[in-house]
Amino acid sequence: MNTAMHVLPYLVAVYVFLTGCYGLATSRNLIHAVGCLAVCQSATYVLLLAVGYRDGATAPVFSDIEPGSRPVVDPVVQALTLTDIVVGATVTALLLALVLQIAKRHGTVDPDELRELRG
Amino acid sequence: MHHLLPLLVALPLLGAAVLVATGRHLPRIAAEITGFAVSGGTAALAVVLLLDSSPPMVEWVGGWLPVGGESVGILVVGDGPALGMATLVSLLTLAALAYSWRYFDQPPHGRTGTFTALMLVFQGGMCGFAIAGDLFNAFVFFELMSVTAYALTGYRIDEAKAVQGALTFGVVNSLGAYAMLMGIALLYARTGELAMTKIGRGLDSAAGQGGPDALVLASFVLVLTGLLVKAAAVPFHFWLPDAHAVAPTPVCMLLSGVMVELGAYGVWRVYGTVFAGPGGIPAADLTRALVTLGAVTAAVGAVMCWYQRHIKRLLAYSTVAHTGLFVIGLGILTPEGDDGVALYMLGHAGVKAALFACAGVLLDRFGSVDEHALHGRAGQLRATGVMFGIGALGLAGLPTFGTGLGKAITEEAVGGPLTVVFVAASAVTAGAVLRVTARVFLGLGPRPEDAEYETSGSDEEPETPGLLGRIPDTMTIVPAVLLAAALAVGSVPGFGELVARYVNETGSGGAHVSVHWTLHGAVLGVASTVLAAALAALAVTRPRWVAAPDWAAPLRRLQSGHVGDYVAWLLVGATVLGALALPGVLGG
Amino acid sequence: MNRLRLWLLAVGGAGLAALLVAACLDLPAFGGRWHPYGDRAVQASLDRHIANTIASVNFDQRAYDTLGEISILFAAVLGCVVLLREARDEHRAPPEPAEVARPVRRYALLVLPVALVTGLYVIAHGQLSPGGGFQGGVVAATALHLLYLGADYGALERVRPLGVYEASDSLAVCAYLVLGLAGVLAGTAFLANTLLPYGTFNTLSSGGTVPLLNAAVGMEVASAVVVLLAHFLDQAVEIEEEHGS
Amino acid sequence: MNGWILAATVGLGGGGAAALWGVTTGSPGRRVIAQNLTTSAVCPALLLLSQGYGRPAYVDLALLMALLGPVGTLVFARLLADDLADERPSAWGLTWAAAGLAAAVVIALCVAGGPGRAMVKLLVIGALLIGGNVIASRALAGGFREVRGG
Amino acid sequence: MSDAVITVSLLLVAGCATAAVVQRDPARQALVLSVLGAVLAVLFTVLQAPDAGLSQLAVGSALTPLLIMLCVRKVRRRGRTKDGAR
Repeated sequence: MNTAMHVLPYLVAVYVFLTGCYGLATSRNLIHAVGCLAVCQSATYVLLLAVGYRDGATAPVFSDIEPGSRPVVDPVVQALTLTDIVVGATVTALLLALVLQIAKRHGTVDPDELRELRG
Repeated sequence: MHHLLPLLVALPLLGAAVLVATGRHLPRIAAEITGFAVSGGTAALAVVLLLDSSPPMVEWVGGWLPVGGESVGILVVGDGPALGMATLVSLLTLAALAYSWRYFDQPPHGRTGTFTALMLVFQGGMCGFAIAGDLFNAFVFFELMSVTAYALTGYRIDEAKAVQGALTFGVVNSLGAYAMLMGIALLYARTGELAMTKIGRGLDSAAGQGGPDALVLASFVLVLTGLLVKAAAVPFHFWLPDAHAVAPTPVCMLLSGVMVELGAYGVWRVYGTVFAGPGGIPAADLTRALVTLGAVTAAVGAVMCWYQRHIKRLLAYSTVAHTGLFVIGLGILTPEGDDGVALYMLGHAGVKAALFACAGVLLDRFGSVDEHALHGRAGQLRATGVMFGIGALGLAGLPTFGTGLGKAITEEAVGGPLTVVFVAASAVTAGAVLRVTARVFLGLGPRPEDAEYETSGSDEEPETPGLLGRIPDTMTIVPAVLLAAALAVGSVPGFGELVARYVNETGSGGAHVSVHWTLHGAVLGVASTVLAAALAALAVTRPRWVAAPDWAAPLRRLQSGHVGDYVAWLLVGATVLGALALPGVLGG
Repeated sequence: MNRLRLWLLAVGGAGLAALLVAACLDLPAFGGRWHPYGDRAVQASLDRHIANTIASVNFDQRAYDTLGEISILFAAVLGCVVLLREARDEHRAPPEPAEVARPVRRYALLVLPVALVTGLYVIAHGQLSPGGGFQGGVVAATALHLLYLGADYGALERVRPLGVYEASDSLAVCAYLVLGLAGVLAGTAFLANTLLPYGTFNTLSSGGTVPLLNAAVGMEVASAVVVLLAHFLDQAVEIEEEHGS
Repeated sequence: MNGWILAATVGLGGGGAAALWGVTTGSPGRRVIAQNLTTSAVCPALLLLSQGYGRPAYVDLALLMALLGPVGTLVFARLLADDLADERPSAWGLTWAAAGLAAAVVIALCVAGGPGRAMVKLLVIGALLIGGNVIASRALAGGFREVRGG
Repeated sequence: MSDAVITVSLLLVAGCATAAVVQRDPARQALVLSVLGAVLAVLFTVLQAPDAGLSQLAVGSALTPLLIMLCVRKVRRRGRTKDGAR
């Protein structure tokens, strides 16, 4: 295990988060923006699971292995990630519903063309 | 007693689930009574728990009591500030439900209880966030209240502005929440714990003699970004006017009255339990960061508030200005500051909710919330006009309003040149509201000219099935009660002391400070009121003297309604926050 | 593209990137052995005879988080129902039946029951092997939509009484809450898993209330996803705006 | 550590990179085909990983992938039917190569595992994967006529 | 050895995330997102989190693309009827 591997997963999470933010800020289509938000969120999954990983360990699921026979990774971050995935899916759905209504009421999904709510 | 703490969340959720399950067969009145009963029951429970919260309660949900100091469960805290916020949330929800009693637009066909159910879930989410003692749990309830708030903001799908505001709200707040979650993951990596107190201790022991490092700083910045987005501190604030101006009135009462304040409360709670130790962020750095952001927020909020013509948007900016003041008060980290902000929040919740309620009356009576279009048209709404004026005086901090008491104490705690910020921000926001009162209800002055880059409040759909001919009693009584409550917070003898005792018991390690009106505070409160009245008079009689100067135009252009801009500002805000807190990390 | 926004993005992105990269360098090395909470959670799970520690964390140790999670789903579904309702200026137009190639139709109809059974299997084995209410619920709900893919929207609508799914969505949330409140009534704590015997390790009935909470979540998620997709499908397929509005 | 994981790594690296390349470039038809082939690359890798880690429980992931992957492709085939109508994308060579890969992996794992319940599950996954892959390709090459309403 | 497979999955995730942001057309982005979902599921598996992997598969491979594509379809159909009416 070399030093690069010690930080690579964290750096990937940071990179994914910032990339998502970039896409969100420069998006020309609100559906695309919601997709970018989903990308941002996948950074949180990667970070959480990377934090809980343990070298040479396996999942803390004892249906097919004997408890204590092998080292296991951190189950808590997995539960958190699971919750996070649900949250992400629901937020995506809700925001897409709002985008649909914007398409109807404004006749466009380009944020540059939305001319309300200024000043 | 402490076993009942999670019921503050469970009861509203259960009520909502029952309402949705039976929604198809329930007449509207039954659904509203159910919502009322559930919300009221939760409020009663919150009050009972609050009265019992000395010494502070803790509850391990699921009965996972710590063994040898370690637990695997979730901690819920039942101290004064947490239960006080839960009580405020519940009472305000009750008020909002009473306000929307029978008046609100027909619910979707066959889904009678949907609006009430969403309000109940919102209440449950906010209560859950208030009493959370576990950082991830706080994130979950943060998301619950956010998701409900997005849906409620976009409730009127026929309104172009409403759906746009709701989407902006949703994107910016979700991004903030994800930033917060990244911060939580960093903290978990460092300390291996999720309960806030344990994380705090873990940071201290990990730091040893060394003090904080970049990881602590980054997690601090990320977690605070999430909370400050909710609290709408500049430059995270852009979503707030867009969302609060377009949400249905009862929802606005909750959003401006208590949800934004919950963000500031979260900052206080997280800093106090997680980052206050020697391994966290030094107090001087937090003070620098929060006071700077708070002062800028108050200034920007006040200036933007003054130049609005959309009345609900004007009120939303005044919320921005006032949260800036809260953030300053919390940032100085003294028991007096905490007490003052607690009282200020209580008074502000009453006043702001009442003002939004009055704006809702205008919307439903005239189908417009535009100051220019309504000029002189609302003369016959005498009661609403009087309440609008009284609310303005409350915003200015006139003795003996709760806002006045809270502001006086906070000003005294902050001291120095920042007093000017307090007086000016409250005077300008109150002046703007008084100006609206004078123009809309009294018809004073000439009709103002339209500016180029602004949001008009004309052509809005009323929230009732049609324009109201006469105003229902509930829509008058609710703001009156709210204003009376705001007045009571500052004038009932001993109430301030009581609040201070609850706050200090948790916040400052039992150091009790005395809280009461002082001559100095009262004079400053009267001064802001006079200043507000003068500004309003000037605006009405000599509109050109106080018209938007050239330097305000770029500030208004920043509020572009473009979600990409807001995201970029969010990143800048996180960077600024990091830069402001950096010296302590470098020095340590 | 707005120049100011790009500048802001560059400044904010660079600042945040620098901060986060510095933080990453301070993080414990990837794959470290030190996970105090995780080790305690594994032990607690084994003490309660739950083979899948993640299920134990989700439905027992941190069941309160899961309550928040299903409430978020519940609220989001409620929100979508409200946001995607038929507006005043819209009407429904029945969709034309779709023309689907026969092999595709056969495949969809064949896989539908398999996917449904898989979903139920994933839910039922939640506390034993990887899976659980959420994962299985989504699979079961997705399976139902093979009818839309393999046949047409009309076929899906016939097997999808939306009211039933909406009711079961909220009833599942009720069930979760009532199971939690039972702990308070029994004098222990909200969502306490002390009411039922823990059973034999690695069997379907092990873990006290965990299988019940798991089932409630499965039911909630499956119904919620069906309702959610129903409203999106209605919008995409059926609801049309009045012309000239 | 062991050959199974090595095989999975190679499969993932090659298949994943190819799929990513295909899905980001070229015509819509090519992109959908690449999306379909992701299933064929990822699902065998998941099976190999399960064997490599010595965890039969991980096979459920491959099962779900074999079930839902083609469903996802059908979604695109259906909702992009208008875009794909002119193109009628098809890559039968690739499809059958992917099917062959899946079959090879399943057979190898069956041989390694020996008969039993696990073998039945593997065979079901193999059947679902290959069937789904072929049907999804069929659907892309004109399985859905353009429909105005539905 | 497990490092190699983790590295490959991480790089694939980073690549897919970049692609998902760079694809400006929502329908094309939905395709990339579904690939991202599958790759994330693999990453979760090699990080020994099969539960999270299962839910990512369930959500990412069919549900999210379906939601996005339905949204795209509605927006396009709207655009078409509006254009037709003009």
